[in-house]
Amino acid sequence: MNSDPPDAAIAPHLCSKPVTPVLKVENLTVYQGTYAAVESVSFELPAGTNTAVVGPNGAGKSTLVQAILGLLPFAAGSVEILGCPLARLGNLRYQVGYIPQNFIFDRGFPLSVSELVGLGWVNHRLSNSSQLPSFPRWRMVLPWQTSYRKAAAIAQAMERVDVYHLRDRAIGNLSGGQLKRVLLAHCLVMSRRLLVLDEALAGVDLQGEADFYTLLNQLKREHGWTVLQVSHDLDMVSRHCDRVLCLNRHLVCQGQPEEALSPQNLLNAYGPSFSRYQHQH
Amino acid sequence: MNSDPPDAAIAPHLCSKPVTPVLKVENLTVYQGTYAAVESVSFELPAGTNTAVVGPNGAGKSTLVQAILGLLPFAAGSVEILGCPLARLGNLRYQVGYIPQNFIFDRGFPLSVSELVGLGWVNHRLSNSSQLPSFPRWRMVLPWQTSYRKAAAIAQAMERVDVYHLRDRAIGNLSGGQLKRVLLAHCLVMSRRLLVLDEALAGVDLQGEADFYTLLNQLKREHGWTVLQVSHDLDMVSRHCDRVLCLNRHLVCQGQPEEALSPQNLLNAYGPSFSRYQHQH
Amino acid sequence: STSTPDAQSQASPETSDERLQVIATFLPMYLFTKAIAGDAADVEVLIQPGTEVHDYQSTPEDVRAIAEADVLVQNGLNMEEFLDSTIDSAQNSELVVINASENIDPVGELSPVVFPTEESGEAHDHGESEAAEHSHGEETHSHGEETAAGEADHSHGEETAAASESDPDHAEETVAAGEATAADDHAHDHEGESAGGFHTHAENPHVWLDPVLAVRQVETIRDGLIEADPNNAETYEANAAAYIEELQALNAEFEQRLGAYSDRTFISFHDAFPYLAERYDLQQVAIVAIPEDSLSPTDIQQTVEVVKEYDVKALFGEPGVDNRLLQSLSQDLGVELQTLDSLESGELDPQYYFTAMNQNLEALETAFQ
Amino acid sequence: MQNLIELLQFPFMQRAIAGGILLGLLGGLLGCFVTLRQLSFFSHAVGHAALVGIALGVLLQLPLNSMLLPFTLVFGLVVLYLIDQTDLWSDNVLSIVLSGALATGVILTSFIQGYRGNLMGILFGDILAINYADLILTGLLFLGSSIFLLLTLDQQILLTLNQAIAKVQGISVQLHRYLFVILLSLSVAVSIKAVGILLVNAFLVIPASTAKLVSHQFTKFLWLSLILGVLSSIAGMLASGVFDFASGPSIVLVQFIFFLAFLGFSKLNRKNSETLKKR
Amino acid sequence: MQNLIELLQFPFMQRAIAGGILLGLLGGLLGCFVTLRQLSFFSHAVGHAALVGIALGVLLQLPLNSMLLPFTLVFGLVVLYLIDQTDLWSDNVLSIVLSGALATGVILTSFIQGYRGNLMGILFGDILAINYADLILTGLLFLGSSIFLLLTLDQQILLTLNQAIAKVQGISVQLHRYLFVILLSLSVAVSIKAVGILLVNAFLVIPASTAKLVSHQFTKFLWLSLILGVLSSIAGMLASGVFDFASGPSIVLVQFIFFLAFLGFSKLNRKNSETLKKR
Ligand SMILES: Nc1ncnc2c1ncn2[C@@H]1O[C@H](COP(=O)(O)OP(=O)(O)OP(=O)(O)O)[C@@H](O)[C@H]1O
Ligand SMILES: Nc1ncnc2c1ncn2[C@@H]1O[C@H](COP(=O)(O)OP(=O)(O)OP(=O)(O)O)[C@@H](O)[C@H]1O
Ligand SMILES: [Mg+2]
Ligand SMILES: [Mg+2]
Ligand SMILES: [Zn+2]
Repeated sequence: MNSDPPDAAIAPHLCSKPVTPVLKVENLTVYQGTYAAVESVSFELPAGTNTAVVGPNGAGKSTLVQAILGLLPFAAGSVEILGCPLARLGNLRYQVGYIPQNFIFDRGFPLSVSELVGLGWVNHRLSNSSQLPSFPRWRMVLPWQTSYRKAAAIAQAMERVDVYHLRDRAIGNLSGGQLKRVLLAHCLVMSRRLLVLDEALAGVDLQGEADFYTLLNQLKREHGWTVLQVSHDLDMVSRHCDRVLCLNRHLVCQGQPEEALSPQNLLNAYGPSFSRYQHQH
Repeated sequence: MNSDPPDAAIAPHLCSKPVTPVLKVENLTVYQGTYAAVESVSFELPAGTNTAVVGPNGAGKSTLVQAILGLLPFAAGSVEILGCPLARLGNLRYQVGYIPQNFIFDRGFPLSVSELVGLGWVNHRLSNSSQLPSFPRWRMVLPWQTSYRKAAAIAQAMERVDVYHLRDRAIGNLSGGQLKRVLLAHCLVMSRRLLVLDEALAGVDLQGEADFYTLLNQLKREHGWTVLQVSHDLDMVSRHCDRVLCLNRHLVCQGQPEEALSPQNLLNAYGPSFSRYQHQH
Repeated sequence: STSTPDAQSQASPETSDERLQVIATFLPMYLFTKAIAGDAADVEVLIQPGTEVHDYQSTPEDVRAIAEADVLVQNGLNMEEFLDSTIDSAQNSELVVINASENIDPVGELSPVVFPTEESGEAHDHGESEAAEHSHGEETHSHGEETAAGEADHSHGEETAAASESDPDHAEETVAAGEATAADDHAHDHEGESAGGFHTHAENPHVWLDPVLAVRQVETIRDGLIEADPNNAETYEANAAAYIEELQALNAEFEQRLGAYSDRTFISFHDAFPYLAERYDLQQVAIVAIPEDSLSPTDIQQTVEVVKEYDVKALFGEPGVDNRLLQSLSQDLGVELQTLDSLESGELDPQYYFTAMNQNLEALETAFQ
Repeated sequence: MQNLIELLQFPFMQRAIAGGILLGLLGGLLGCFVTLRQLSFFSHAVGHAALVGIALGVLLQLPLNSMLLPFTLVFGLVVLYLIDQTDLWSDNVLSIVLSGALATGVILTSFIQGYRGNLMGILFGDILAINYADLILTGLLFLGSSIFLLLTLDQQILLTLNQAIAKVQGISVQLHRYLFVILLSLSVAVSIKAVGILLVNAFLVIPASTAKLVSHQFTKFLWLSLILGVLSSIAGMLASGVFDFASGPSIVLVQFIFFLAFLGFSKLNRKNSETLKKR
Repeated sequence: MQNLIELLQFPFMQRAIAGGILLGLLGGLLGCFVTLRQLSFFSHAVGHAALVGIALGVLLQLPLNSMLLPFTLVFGLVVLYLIDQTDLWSDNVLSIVLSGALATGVILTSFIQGYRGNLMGILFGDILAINYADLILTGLLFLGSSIFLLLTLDQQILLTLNQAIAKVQGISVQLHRYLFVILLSLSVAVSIKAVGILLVNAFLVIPASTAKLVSHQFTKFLWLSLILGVLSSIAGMLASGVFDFASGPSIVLVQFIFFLAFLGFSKLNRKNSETLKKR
């Protein structure tokens, strides 16, 4: 099974063409204050790939990701998700999942884990959860009609990242890694076309990390999910990702992990002093 | 040079005996709400060692560390730092450096990087910065008398973690990894006897991580710093740490990395499903 | 839940005994009403003296008292405007509201809070400034009448007539002056109107501080009580007559003792004494209109100039209020700080009116000496 | 007791209780988001700042009652705009705009000719003076708010929790925030005139905060906040009847007592379980 | 102009300007921490809640002036205690305690029989009414605060930024927080009587917030806050002399204008550099 064509058919979106990259970034330039944190970056993500963005601290990885998602305005360039310019994405937006690098929230927020995961669910006629049988398409969907499907999806998502036992816990009472896992569950609760993870696995333990990569692999292969992730763990990246983008304000290189993470490319991305790391490894 | 005996001599602290472990934890039990997150944990850290605490998410690592530092009350047990019970540590407290797992702060806080690093400096008569010549001990130290030493120490600390170019930046404008580095500089600005790092290197890039381990190694050997760090990166831990504590509410095992991180011990710490990770590796 | 007029009409006869139940809104009204009613009726005060009027929040007993009362005595002139909805809420259709100021011509214009420097020479000629006040007063008043149509339907003519009856000389002067200045002050009048378009306290309500107008208020209250409770008419007449006599004696005392002074300018903190000033040809200079007002430097500069020009001997604060402005001014200028009681709080004894007013008289005397 | 039963037969008392219940519901509902979005002082600030609206109304010869609502709206929008444009905390912005507006109001009033008494009178409503029109308005507002907020509950929660995630999920964050502030301004304008600034502020803040103390789930939080709002209104009105206290403040006092009780209870609970575990 | 020069010769004007400068310094200094610790509504809330203190004073027949200070202190400590004990935001707690205290105050006043005087009058100071004693007190307070805060500046910043790190560095976080609130309460008590609640709140919040808008360094922030406090006092007093506006509100208005100007400036700056870069 590949990237779900039916979805596009149900949603006769003006801008979705039959074979488009899930994400197309062209010549993107983004400012943080007065500093050009990302300069003329262009790349494409085909459906069903797992792409990593790597680069040193302050390289503009988070900036890039935020600009792609419309969280930061960009000074130049264009971004198309699912073939649509950002502003016209409309209802398709819920097909994008995002985990920010820092999830800042009020520790006293009265919200349980299962509620937070449930917030990722969008009660939309077009929602075509790949985990559950899709229901007839011509019917109006009212909130209560999906509630059993929603509950099942929430439970499944929590089990996938092993936080089911925390379901009634307030989100303010979680450990750092548990919170990250819950945010992952939030993204997994319904079918997405694009998952954007900004260091989502930093702070998750080894087991969780391994499990999650396995899961991503499965979702990617079976349901055509596309993943764009920022990571500092080059080992994991080279083991699990299909493509790597090396960023240091500019796009230094992109390609298969083996080539993109070659010592020479890393040297370009991380600067001349990077050799030290290479020695120790 | 080993653990600075002069310090103990200048500070005729009642509880500092000639050869004490830097940290001694006995039978510690800590509750998070009504949940016993840490139960009867005992261990000692000799001076000049680098010890890692590992364990799955929610194992109680952060809880343990916070209880040791007096940030969480503990239900049973005792903690001695530099031979002193926590409450009587008094002026020696500034000899402990700490980086929390989540550094939560107001993004609009008007504070520059160099100011934040400078906040780690304590203008204390007993402060015996090992990086700079110690000054006569019988003189009262007024703020301005140390200012040049302070400025030099701040610059040095920032250079060590490669954030000197960010010195005038507001801390709210840093990227995630840059902030972590700045916090490291905050801890490095003066000589410490104990450094407690709660996932301080998560989010720091490869180069920064490698540099920092090198630095720690040097400080440990040359100035007798003692390090207690929480980490999920078992590779780095086994490469750089002297000892490992495996925690999962209880202390599952402790010892040299090779033995403590043996598959059997990891299985005990991370639970039966951990085998999956072992396979992939 | 349905509205239950039945419940209420059952409740009222049950709880009210044979005596007339009267509620007075605040202290001066209570003093007058109590003096008239004596023991013939039950008189209660709604706002306990000392309560900041705007901190007032009613208790169920308060509203119930209104619901079951026969008569409510209020000062009027928007003094109790904030009570209107509470009174409505009590839904007492039989309640007789006595508006004690209904026969009184209110002052709508400000006292010379801001005392124009260039005119300060003419200010001795109080006739003119008084006339100006009157013309504004009428303007505002007539406007007020249009809107407050329902309750007090007395024609304007009658009112002024009543006013001139009790104090013929003064009324003549008033009317004449009003005519004289009506044209000159045309522009200003419009401003007066704009203030009149706003119906909160557009008129100065401190009527009770003039003993003569107090007599008028007592008469109004008396008539109202008699109408509501004809059985006790004689008692009310007698009590009122006695009280009015005392008021007139007070008036005489004021006239006699204040008449001795030539410079009769006094400085009060807020604009509470325009009626008193008008009655006895005094010149009140108020620093602010209402106590909550903030000051501009010119306000104080002009106050200082007035003090110097008229050689004022005292500044007047209010009892119980620690007025820092007056304190520091009195220190700067080397004049005494006295208190002038506006009777908005004090003891619940009809005689308190005289005690307080006599103290006010003494205080004024020291200022004029 | 006897007395209380008698009092309850008066229509003013029935209206006040009905008003208290409606306000308890409205306040409890909006309060959930008011406390979480750090708008606790919104109603209080609006109440004070209204002076500028009132003074303008007088100067422009507009009817005063018609000034409160537009002013409240404008105030809300300005505050929200400044919060968006700066790094400052909401309470900080509220405080600044409050001061600025109040100062402007004071200066404007000095241009009003004639004796003016206390212009703020309009803000000092009294729950015992509530009338049917107020009741109906409040009821309608509650209906409207609950329909709006419950239909968009997930969106509201998510955007309160974290705006970035909410935006990515396709929620029109700005639209929802502005709509909420408009709703809040409407409610404040309507209820300040009816019951006064003290009570409005308390209804919006105390029941929700009390519920927050003990809730780990949003749905529980919401229900508890509504229930506490209603309960404290009823209890407060009854207490004010029994002890002959002013009704508005009695309700607030009951809310405050609930708050302290829940706080003590949650502390005690934790203490207990800790000592239990220690053995 | 002529008039202004005349005005400046009056002692009340000189005192007011001196008072404005002192308050600008005191407010600017304390305000730096007030805004960062989310206590923007502290002075405002204390001002209202003082009703309960004053009413108690009347009931217990204590001199009123002596009640304000202890009450302010108690209020501050209660607020701080509740902030410590709960997960609630500071503004939330302030709002709750304000409502509770005000309600208690209103109920208490109903027990006062025949008290003569205006209960809240004690809070309505006016900067033109400031006297030498006030000046000296404010001056002393500024001196004391600056010595205390500057000597412990590093600790204050660190504990405001992150309490965990501050604690580990051996800073007595609780002690410092309580000391600060005591200092703040003292300042509020002294200056509310001198210049009134509107002005105190504005001095504590607006200059510091304005400085925060454009500062990336704490030292700059502190200096700018002090300078803005002093400048707006002087400019406000002069403006009030020239235009014959009430003095207190004029100062607040000048502060507010500074705030807007700095905001506009910082926005413009960013816009400009962005468009520059775009080309
Ligand atoms: N208030 C609370 N009530 C109940 N349980 C809590 C509370 N706070 C934390 N916990 C639980 O305590 C446990 C220990 O948390 P801790 O933060 O120490 O974990 P950790 O080992 O640091 O995990 P991580 O690797 O994710 O950082 C977790 O299971 C967490 O869910
Ligand atoms: N407001 C700002 N003004 C100036 N520079 C800024 C501002 N905000 C961020 N920056 C800079 O923009 C750059 C990009 O930041 P970004 O968060 O995208 O880095 P990153 O690649 O995600 O780094 P990390 O690996 O540390 O997360 C950084 O150098 C940061 O210092
Ligand atoms: Mg980043
Ligand atoms: Mg942790
Ligand atoms: Zn207020």
